[in-house]
Amino acid sequence: MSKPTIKEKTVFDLVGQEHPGFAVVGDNAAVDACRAEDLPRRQDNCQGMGQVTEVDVVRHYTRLSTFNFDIDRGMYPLGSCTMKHNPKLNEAVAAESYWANAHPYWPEPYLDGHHHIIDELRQDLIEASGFDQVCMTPAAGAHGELTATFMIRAYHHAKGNDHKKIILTPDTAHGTNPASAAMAGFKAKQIPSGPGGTLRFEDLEPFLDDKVAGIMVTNPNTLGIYETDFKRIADAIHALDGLVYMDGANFNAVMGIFKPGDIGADVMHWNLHKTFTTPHGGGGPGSGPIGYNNNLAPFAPDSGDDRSIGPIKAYLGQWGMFIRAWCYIRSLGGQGLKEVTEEAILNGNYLRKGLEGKLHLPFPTATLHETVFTDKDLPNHISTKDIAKRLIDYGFHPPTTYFPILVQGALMIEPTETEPKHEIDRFIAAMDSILKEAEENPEIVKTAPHTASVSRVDETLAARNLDLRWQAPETT
Amino acid sequence: MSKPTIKEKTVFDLVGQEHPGFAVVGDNAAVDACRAEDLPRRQDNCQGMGQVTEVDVVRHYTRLSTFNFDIDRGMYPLGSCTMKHNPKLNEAVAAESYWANAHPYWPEPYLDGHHHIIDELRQDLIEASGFDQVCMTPAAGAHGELTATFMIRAYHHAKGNDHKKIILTPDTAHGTNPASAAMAGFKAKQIPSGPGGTLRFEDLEPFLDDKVAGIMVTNPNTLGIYETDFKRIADAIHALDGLVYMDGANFNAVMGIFKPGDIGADVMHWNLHKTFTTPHGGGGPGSGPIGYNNNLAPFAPDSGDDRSIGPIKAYLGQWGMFIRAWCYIRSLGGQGLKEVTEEAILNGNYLRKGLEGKLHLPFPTATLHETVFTDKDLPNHISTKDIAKRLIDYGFHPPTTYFPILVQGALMIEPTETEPKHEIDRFIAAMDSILKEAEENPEIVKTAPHTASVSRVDETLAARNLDLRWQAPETT
Amino acid sequence: MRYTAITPEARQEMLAALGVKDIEALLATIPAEVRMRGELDIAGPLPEADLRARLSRMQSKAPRHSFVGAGLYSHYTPSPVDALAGRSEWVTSYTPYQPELAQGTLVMYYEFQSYVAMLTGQEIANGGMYDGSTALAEAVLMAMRVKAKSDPVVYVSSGLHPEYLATLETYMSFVGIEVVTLELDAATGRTKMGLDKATQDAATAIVYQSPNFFGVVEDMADVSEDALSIGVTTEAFALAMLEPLPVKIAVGEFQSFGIPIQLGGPTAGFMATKKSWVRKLPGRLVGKTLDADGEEAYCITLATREQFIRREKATSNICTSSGLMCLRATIYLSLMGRKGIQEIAEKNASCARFFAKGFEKLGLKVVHSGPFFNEFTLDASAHPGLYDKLLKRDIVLGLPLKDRFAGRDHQYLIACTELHYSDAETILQEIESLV
Amino acid sequence: MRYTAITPEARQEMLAALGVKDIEALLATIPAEVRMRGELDIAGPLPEADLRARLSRMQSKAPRHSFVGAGLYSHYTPSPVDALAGRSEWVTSYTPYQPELAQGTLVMYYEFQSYVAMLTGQEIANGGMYDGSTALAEAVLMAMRVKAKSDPVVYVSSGLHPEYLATLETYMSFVGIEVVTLELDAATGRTKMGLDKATQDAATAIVYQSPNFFGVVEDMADVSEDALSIGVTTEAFALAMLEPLPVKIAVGEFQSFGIPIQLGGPTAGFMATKKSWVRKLPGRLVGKTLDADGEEAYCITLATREQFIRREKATSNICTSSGLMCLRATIYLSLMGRKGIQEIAEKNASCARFFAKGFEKLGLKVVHSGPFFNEFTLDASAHPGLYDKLLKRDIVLGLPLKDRFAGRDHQYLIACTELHYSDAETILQEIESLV
Ligand SMILES: Cc1ncc(COP(=O)(O)O)c(C=O)c1O
Ligand SMILES: Cc1ncc(COP(=O)(O)O)c(C=O)c1O
Repeated sequence: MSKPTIKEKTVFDLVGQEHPGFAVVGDNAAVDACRAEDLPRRQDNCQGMGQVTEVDVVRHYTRLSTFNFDIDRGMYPLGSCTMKHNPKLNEAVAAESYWANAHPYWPEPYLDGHHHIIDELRQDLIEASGFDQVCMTPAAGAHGELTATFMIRAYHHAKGNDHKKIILTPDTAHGTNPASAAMAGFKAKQIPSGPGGTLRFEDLEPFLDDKVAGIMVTNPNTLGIYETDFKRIADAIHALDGLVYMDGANFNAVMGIFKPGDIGADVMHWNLHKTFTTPHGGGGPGSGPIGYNNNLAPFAPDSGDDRSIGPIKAYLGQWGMFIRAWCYIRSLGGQGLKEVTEEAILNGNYLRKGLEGKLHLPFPTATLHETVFTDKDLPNHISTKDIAKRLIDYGFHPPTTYFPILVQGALMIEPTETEPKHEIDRFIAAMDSILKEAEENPEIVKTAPHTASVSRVDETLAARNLDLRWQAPETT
Repeated sequence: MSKPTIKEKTVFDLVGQEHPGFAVVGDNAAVDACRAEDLPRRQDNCQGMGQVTEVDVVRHYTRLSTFNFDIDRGMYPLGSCTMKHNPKLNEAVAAESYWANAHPYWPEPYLDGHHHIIDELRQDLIEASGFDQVCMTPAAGAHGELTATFMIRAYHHAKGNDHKKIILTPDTAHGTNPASAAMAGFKAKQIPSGPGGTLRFEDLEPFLDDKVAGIMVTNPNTLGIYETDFKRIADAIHALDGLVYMDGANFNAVMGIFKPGDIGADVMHWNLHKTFTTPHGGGGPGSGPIGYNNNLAPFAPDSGDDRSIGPIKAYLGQWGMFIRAWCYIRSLGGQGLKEVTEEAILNGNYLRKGLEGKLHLPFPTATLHETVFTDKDLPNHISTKDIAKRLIDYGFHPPTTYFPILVQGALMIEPTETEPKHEIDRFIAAMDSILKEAEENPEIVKTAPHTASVSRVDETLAARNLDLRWQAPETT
Repeated sequence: MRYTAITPEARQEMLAALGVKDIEALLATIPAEVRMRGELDIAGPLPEADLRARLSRMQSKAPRHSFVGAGLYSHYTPSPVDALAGRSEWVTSYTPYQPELAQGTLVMYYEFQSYVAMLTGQEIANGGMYDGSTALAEAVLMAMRVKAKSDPVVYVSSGLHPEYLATLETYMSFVGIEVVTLELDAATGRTKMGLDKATQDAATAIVYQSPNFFGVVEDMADVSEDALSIGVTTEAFALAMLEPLPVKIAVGEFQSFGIPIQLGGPTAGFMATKKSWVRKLPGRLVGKTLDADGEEAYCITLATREQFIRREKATSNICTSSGLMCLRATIYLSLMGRKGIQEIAEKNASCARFFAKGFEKLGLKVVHSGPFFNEFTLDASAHPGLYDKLLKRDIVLGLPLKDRFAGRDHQYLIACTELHYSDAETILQEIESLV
Repeated sequence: MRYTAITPEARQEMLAALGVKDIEALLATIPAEVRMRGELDIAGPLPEADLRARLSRMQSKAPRHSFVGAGLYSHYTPSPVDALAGRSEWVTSYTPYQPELAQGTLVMYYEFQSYVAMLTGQEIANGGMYDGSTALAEAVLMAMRVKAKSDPVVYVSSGLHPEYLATLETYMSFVGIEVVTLELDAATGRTKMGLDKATQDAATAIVYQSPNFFGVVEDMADVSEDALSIGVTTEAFALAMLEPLPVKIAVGEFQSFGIPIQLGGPTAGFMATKKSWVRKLPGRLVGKTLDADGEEAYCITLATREQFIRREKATSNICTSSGLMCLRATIYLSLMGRKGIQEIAEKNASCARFFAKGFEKLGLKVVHSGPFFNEFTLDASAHPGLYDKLLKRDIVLGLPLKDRFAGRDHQYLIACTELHYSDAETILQEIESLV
């Protein structure tokens, strides 16, 4: 992308007041005769909201869209976020009227097809994870975490163990883990990772006491490393009647290789918008079903048991994502899903190999689908942020930066299985060239990007002078 | 648009040979048992044609698309071509399975809906033009011209007037007019326009003799000027038993204002892809129905009369364009179509006003929907081409250039009715700024564009070293 | 694997570069004993044409006419919404943490926030929540932050959508807040605020929905000025026509604005409030700023409230939200404009009255005397079999309330929109013909 | 007017700037006597939802299974084709006369030309024609240019698509070329070339179609090496499986490659030939070149053949052609790849044989002994009522030939594609059950 020769402001800068706006239906005198005279009408003009012509609307949102980077134009190596190819098939199917316009309160048989899809998807998730049951409702991964932490509290409460108030998380955990624990009323305690980037049993031991309600571990973790002590840790937690939550965000390094249910996890969430190719959509929607074992079943939102935590959202879950995930899974089958994992790992390692010895690698341990590098000992005070922004000029989205937090200046890179070799090679070449620039021409790196629709954005200013909405001239 | 940081070559540069390619259906043993053993198989590998992964295909054609300019991103002021907004509604409807997948050889009633639409569209074209009948089949405007010139020859032949071999065209005519006449076996003779940019009766007179089979006149002509002598000219041609063809490419300056059938035209083509918003699609498909009076009816392709010229194309015409044009016409109605004409003329004049006195105007005459300027007396040998290319850097597609041919260095500008005022203002401002650059910084204009996916393209080289296709390494 | 981008040729080169003979060699860190044996028993691969054939075989029919609303409304989506929102630049991009590559999405969020504020009559809004029910739960959690020393109780109108109420109760049960419901007046269908000002002001929050679940527009006259009032709207078109609710926090659904019902998910929840409470808000906020060249630019702001920075101290755990649904609503609102949505709102209200009158002619009764917008509760005891008779004709006469509420045995919740408008007479005649 | 971009505010400013009070003032050049009186009597405006409702009411049903081909074939279009070809950058752009703003379209044409050449086995191809029938007519006009002093006659196989033949006759009647048809051998269904070499070589052109209209694959063994032979292909999948035709000019249809039938238009005609004849070609040609920075670039080339430069001396009058359909075919071929289309071709051929065998078991006969690809002529005299019986079940048993050809009274042209493949047994059983 490059600086657009067309500057596009907000839609409100195009607004007129006299133009009639879009017409959906013509007038029906018989119905209009029943005008709602009994209702008071809003007296303001919706704070100056006006009308834009259809032509301007089409231009505005088409132009704006071109200021975005998207997977369909290039590599989006956001570690942990798993930005993989979003199949066109899924979009076409999900948009079909029968699937898209169904109302959850319609009587059978209008929903037979939908329930059939949901049941198959549930079964497939159970098969892939080794858990006993799945709840489809959570709206995204964090919502799945919340549902699970609610269930964990209900579990302990039912046993009269309300004193179990501690949820342990390694320092590599994603922010949603402690945040979810906190919303469920737990206290989140952070455990330092070992020198290998994994959670070592010995580092955990000091935290083990009767107050521990459970632990939340991402596996493979956010460094892309398999948690080798997972099973042992799980046993120890279980010994305290604690529960083990596995964060399934990295499930594209799990499918067909191991089953979380077999390694001691009691409950886990999926991000259908990561592993199962439903689009990220510039920040959602997602879908975060959870799998769990029978010990937690009574507490599930939809258990029907009086110990159930109750619903965590209205209606049946993110159907629009279910149908996409179903299409993806059926298009691949069990064997295909295993190949996904294998190729995610192949790409992850191939990319790591290409950057090893060029960027500092904080942990020598073998990685699976993603790898974290840092900006340690880069010349001329070039930072992770500088590299990230300069990658934009080479036609790439930046990797995940400064996460996990324990790693100073982290650059977390995940190509995913849907990146072709030639694209990864292009990425490595871009990195080589940027590192050369860092030596010879640091200014160009520090002032990057130079080819995006805007230059480096001043985020501090945004927080200082808060401007969160358009104001109509007359209302200001 | 600006230089893409991603260079994209052809799909053949991504090809692999071992990858299986896209699978549409699985195997069916019972059917595969009937393999065509009786047929010889092609022995070459289709000259090295291979397979590309689905992900690469999506990326390739998405990236390529971003190297195009399109109406949805900005003004496309191509005079005569009428690049107006293409409604999304039309695309959605045309894509519906019932409308899109019908086979012309299906028995009724499967095609009832289609015939209903075609009949309504035909009636609407008749009403808008004042002709007696319409033939829907021609595939584009030029094909409509060809059909009409065929009919004109058949008309004279039926009267034993095979000596009528001359078709007259003004020097402002579009290239397809003489080319169509020639394909029908006529000799095209060119008449000079008068100083006002119109065809004057006195300039026509010397050409009038018994050999004249007819005349082809665009009205309003390609300078955007109404041909004031049209009726008088038509009468004179008719006096010689000649026929009058009106080129309807500028019908968006005609609808609701006058009817070609009323001013002496015998036959005319429409470009549904101009006046009636079916998309240009980077060079088609179009649709070019023709309207004609009863005197020509027996000779029409579908007249059933034994004097018919016969079919000019297989099947029923460009259905995919008919359904779009129908949606457009129904969305507007008769009153709306008249407003289209009015606003096309308003925009055309507003734009002319904005450039008058800045660019040389070869003809002072009042114009309707479009205006032709020239590069006469631009400083520093700046040419029409330079201005056209520099406009790209300001976010506009260039106007039509060097046409009509009689106007030295013509710049033919048509905003169409779907351009908002603010966009036309932006265009005028861009022109002002370019004219300033022409004085102060001619180099930047002469070397433009600077922000497109490529810099100025060497068209001479393309013709000198002809490279019209990819060659597989092995087959070269 | 269908979506692999790695050709067999490339695969070999990559393994060679890694100096391993197969991928198995890259899995060494995973203990043998936890490795999965055998194949995943998951059906597929299905080639595309077969998969689509299978899907069409699964499709059962859809109703010809549905009067079911109850929190999710069938409205017409103009063609440009699908065409524009379907562009891959919107669909396949990530949350805009890197503003330089996401100005499109960021401007959209800014516009969305503006539309929410305009329509709710509030000062500011966030960039969307999962849906209306979780937006409400988060709003009460926000109320706890705003009003640290309040009574641990939230008073909730019985006119609140039952699934919203149940969701709220789940969230509250883990933060020790009691949920107490306020009765409806049987006649008007409006909430009876039986609490004195002091009790109201001391509570963590007071929650009303308007139009409420039974379709009645609340007036909230006796809700205290100083109470932390939260207003819920599930039919967003009501915002275009009715006075904004006099509340401190407004939440609800924008599903009605160009978002297909999709069985109830995904949709677009919204939350709006006063500017001074901005730091207490959950969810994403986009602000206007400048780039290094001093040009207008947009970026996510006040992220210090969010989980990826604040972790357990965050105002919420929400991360992936409902971006694409916010986009659809934003495009919809830009296309329709104020006049456009106000016209639809008027036609919805008229249409509901047309059918209400029509049903009453048939001897059915509108249950509540309180004014309604485009939805009302109908008592069909006059014609017990009607719902089933219509069902045979693939007409769904709204939502039967009997299994959901005591004492509403023969009641149905009926929603009318512009989809019932043009053919209203024909539809009504067909219904009459079956009575 | 719905698609106006001019707000009432803007309209006033513009009129003011022009110093006129209304638009009428801008129409002064149009003589009063020709000005139209009154309103155009054209229905509308219809708001979008009403328009779509009207369209659905117009929709009649579609067949459950159709065996109709006869020049237009129902194949499966993979989802990426629609998704990619639907991008506005392709749909709403113009013919690429300004190469700097059209590199996308230009690269596509270059790829299309390459695919046509590869599949026809020719050296070069143009950027597409309206369709196969006009491509054939233009090919014979090209033959006249190539072969100035030839007998004014073109010999055409009776196996040519009848609508192609009729179109050719129309064009020829205006350039004084006689169209003489060559008989088919009744048994094999192949063309009988009754002409000696000298006659063939002297003719302007000789036209064969293979597979011909009746489905039979021609061998062209006795067509002279030195004659100006033109080969027509309407089912492009045959090109993927069979040896390229030994012809000087190859024309036909790419409709089978991802282009919906659309009642027969628009489709994508193609034309390919030898490099030395490039200057005689009609239509658009895109070539590879360099830009001012020496980077690879593409542009329209040899435009001196075209009407907008050469006018009456042009090789054709064609201007707007079939760009978007060429794009669909190009994306389709890139996605499927050679193995992909060859697999479909095999499955089509097998499927046709499966049904042929099935029909013969029922006593029906395949008329011609010559080999077929995915289409064959069936004699159904054994079961006179079958076609109509199947029609009642919305199965269309191909194209009845009786009204189109003498002596083919009980014959039907049956095309089988991958759409009949997966459920072949079930479909056949249903047919059997009706015999
Ligand atoms: C490791 C991890 N856990 C949890 C989440 C939260 O998932 P979601 O964004 O779907 O709420 C993410 C998403 O970024 C993640 O990467
Ligand atoms: C005046 C005029 N006549 C005829 C044509 C030819 O129409 P088409 O391109 O549809 O064949 C055009 C198109 O550019 C034109 O502008």
